[in-house]
Amino acid sequence: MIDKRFDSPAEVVADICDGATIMIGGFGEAGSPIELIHALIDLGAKNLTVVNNNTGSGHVGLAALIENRQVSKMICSFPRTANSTVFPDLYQVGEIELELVPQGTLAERIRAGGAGVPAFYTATSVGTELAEGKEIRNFEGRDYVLEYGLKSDFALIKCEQADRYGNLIYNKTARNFSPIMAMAAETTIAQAGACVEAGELDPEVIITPGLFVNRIVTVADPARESRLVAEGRRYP
Amino acid sequence: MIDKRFDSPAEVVADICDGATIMIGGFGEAGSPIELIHALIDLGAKNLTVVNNNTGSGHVGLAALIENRQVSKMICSFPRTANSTVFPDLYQVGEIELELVPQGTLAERIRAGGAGVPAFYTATSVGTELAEGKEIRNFEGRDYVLEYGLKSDFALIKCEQADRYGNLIYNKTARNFSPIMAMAAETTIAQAGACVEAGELDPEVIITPGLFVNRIVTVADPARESRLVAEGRRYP
Amino acid sequence: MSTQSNSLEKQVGWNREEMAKRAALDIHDGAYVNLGIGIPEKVVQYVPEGREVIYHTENGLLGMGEAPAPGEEDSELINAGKKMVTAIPGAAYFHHADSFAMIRGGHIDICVLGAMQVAENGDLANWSTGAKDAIPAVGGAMDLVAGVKTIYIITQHCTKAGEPKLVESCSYPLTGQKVVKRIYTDLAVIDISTDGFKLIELAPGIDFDTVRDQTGARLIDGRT
Amino acid sequence: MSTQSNSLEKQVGWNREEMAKRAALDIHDGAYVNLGIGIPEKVVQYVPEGREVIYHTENGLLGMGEAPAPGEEDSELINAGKKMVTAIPGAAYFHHADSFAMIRGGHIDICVLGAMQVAENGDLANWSTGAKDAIPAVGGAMDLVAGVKTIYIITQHCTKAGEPKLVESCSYPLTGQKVVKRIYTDLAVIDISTDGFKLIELAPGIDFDTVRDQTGARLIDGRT
Repeated sequence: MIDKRFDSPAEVVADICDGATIMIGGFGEAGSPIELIHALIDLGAKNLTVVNNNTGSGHVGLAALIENRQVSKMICSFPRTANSTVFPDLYQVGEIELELVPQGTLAERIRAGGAGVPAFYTATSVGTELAEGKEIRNFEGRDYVLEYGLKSDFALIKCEQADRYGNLIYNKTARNFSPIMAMAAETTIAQAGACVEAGELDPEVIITPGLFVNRIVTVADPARESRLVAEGRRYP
Repeated sequence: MIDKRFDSPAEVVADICDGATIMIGGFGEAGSPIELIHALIDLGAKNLTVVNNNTGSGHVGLAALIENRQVSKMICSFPRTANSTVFPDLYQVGEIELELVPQGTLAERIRAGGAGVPAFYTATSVGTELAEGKEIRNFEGRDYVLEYGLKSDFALIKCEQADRYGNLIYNKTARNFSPIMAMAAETTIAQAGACVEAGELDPEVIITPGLFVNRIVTVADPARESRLVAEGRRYP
Repeated sequence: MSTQSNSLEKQVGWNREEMAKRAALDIHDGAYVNLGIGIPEKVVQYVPEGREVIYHTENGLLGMGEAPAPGEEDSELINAGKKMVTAIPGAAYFHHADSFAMIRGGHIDICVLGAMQVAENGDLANWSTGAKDAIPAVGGAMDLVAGVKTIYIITQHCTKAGEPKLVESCSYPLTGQKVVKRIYTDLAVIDISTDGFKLIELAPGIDFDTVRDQTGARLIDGRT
Repeated sequence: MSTQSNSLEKQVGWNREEMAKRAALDIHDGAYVNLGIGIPEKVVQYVPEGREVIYHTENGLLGMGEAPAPGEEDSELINAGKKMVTAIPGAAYFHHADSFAMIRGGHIDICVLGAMQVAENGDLANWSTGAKDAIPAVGGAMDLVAGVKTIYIITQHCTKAGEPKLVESCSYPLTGQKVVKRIYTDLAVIDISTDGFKLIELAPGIDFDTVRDQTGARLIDGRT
């Protein structure tokens, strides 16, 4: 029987090694798998490359993972947001690397990684410094830049509901990067607000089919990053 | 007010001109917009390039459009199926052109066309005659072939329900190519089993958001191609 | 020069609300629109009655509605600026690749953005000052300008230091090349034409020479 | 030589059902599997009890179930062979690009296909005879062999005319290069190894020399 459910965040992240590339879902706090990130902090894996749209805020979640010096490189589109000081401080002293990618190119690169496309052309960033050193090619009179598919060892994502097969549905704009990260990762780990029986999710509305998901852990009442930040909380 | 609903199949296809490229949804009969195709036969536009996985069966729907000599070129992955004689007969006497594309490459090319990707690399067809004359490039030790995004002037698709904004949901495996064709066409025309009020479709389960759809016509009780074929029916 | 309207004086120029209001006149009925953070967000308040406009936010929502009523906020329903929003009846959610397929595939009609500089050929700089010690952050700006059919800019005509923001060529790092169609400033509405900046309309109390003097490149008078 | 089992004679070789049954032994618990049209479709009937396998059909369904009961057929719920099927509890529907992202992105574990020819380096020909007057049709075959992690082939060892289908190099147009891992024929189970065809298992009543004589390339005895 296929059953991808595990009991604790600690179990599902236990094999994340030093040097791994990890995609982390979420756009700001919406969709951020904060309990999985905290389990990764507890685990202590270092020298990680992390793919996320941002770099977290305050001193919890992704920001705390960075503050704990576990991340050597961020691949993201917008590394500074409100209440975001951890990454900027480390970046300015040269202690963390940044690969800045336009948000749509980041999304498309992740999808390409998951879909078996090693590289594709896009008009985004042509003529800007983010295209410097990249291959430019003209199709039908317009210039495009070559961008590469992006894969990872792990994806940590958050969803609304899951079943034992790993079928997932999301909540509103908390969906964001998670479905494509689930496609692009060798091992996809989801924290779910609830686990339901196989067949309870309408097959027409499943956003992430189970073959993209390897492990599920139920976190029925996830912490809200913005509340923790407002309260000045730190992790650990 | 945005209202993309029209009263008849004849109205929604009225501006399809000779020489147009038309994507037609469906995989065999599942998802085939047969009433829209028949309206296109009534209209009589000629010299069309049609993108579809197959070439229709019997003497109705897509097969009838071909038999009526309105199609000069088919772009498809599998042009011969059970009860399919119209295309094979014309092809063998050199009266219709064929661009044969692997099914996944076809799907990815259509999605790319809709997503602003002019070209991408894929491992599919490398080393085969379908890659002859195409650019081959090695990424990380593996060869890939360059394939181009595919766009069209029109898409004719079938869906289960629509609202006035053009939001669409589909039925089971009748979904197939329609969501990506809706993205890739300049003008997307959908026949819907039913039109519902805006807001009746759950925003979490809409498969094709309305901005990809231009015109909707309700066909509450669409003909079933296989039945028409079994009955030996012809259109017109 | 004050560009604020004042009930005791004759109005000179447009304020932020008025710039947004003027831009809103150019949002057509049925348009799919993406609004940048800042003044562009205000456009939604001024779209003329009788026009139905659908707002896209790149983090995965088509049919963005107003700010939520107190007590109705949902931290998982936010916009690209990470503010909590609502969804209209007829909205749809989707993932990031699909959302940017809408942008990059040319399916959004209009995007209204802010600017640091606009060049007379339509080049836009609005993501980075290029300062060595700055943390670079681009977000979706380069995708929007490369993919959306029509790019409108709302910006003060000059910087706080009085430097022109409409220039011959951008000194700041570019967001995109030849992408801007029209600029709404506190002084005027200016199109990017094949001949460069072309004045279309003056704000109240502003004359052509004033705009020309504050523009860092040639300005054509395109008023008909 | 008859390869049909017969209750009156000693069994010689495997019939179609037995070939499918033997292949099914190699479908592991929890596998995501795509089955080609023809004999491969029969594999589903023979997966050993206790293994849960999820079937993918490239026209947009993960979790394909059995044929529908009479009266339960739905012409909009079909498989890649356009036969009506059912969906298991826990199934999911998706569009064609997502479906082929599963295939091309390496997310399907096993694909079982038929063959015209398999070369000793794993090249597969199964889509075209290359005949000038044939209507070429490829479907998803090239995507499957390029993308699925493990490709198994079920085929008669020789053509009806007695020609070997396991050859030094394919004379028919290729479906993919170096893609086949294992072949189940009426005579034997044969792996593609770095040294070419390697016999793993013989069908009942078949000896090594018989298989070697009917194989169009060098055959290594890999039985342990």
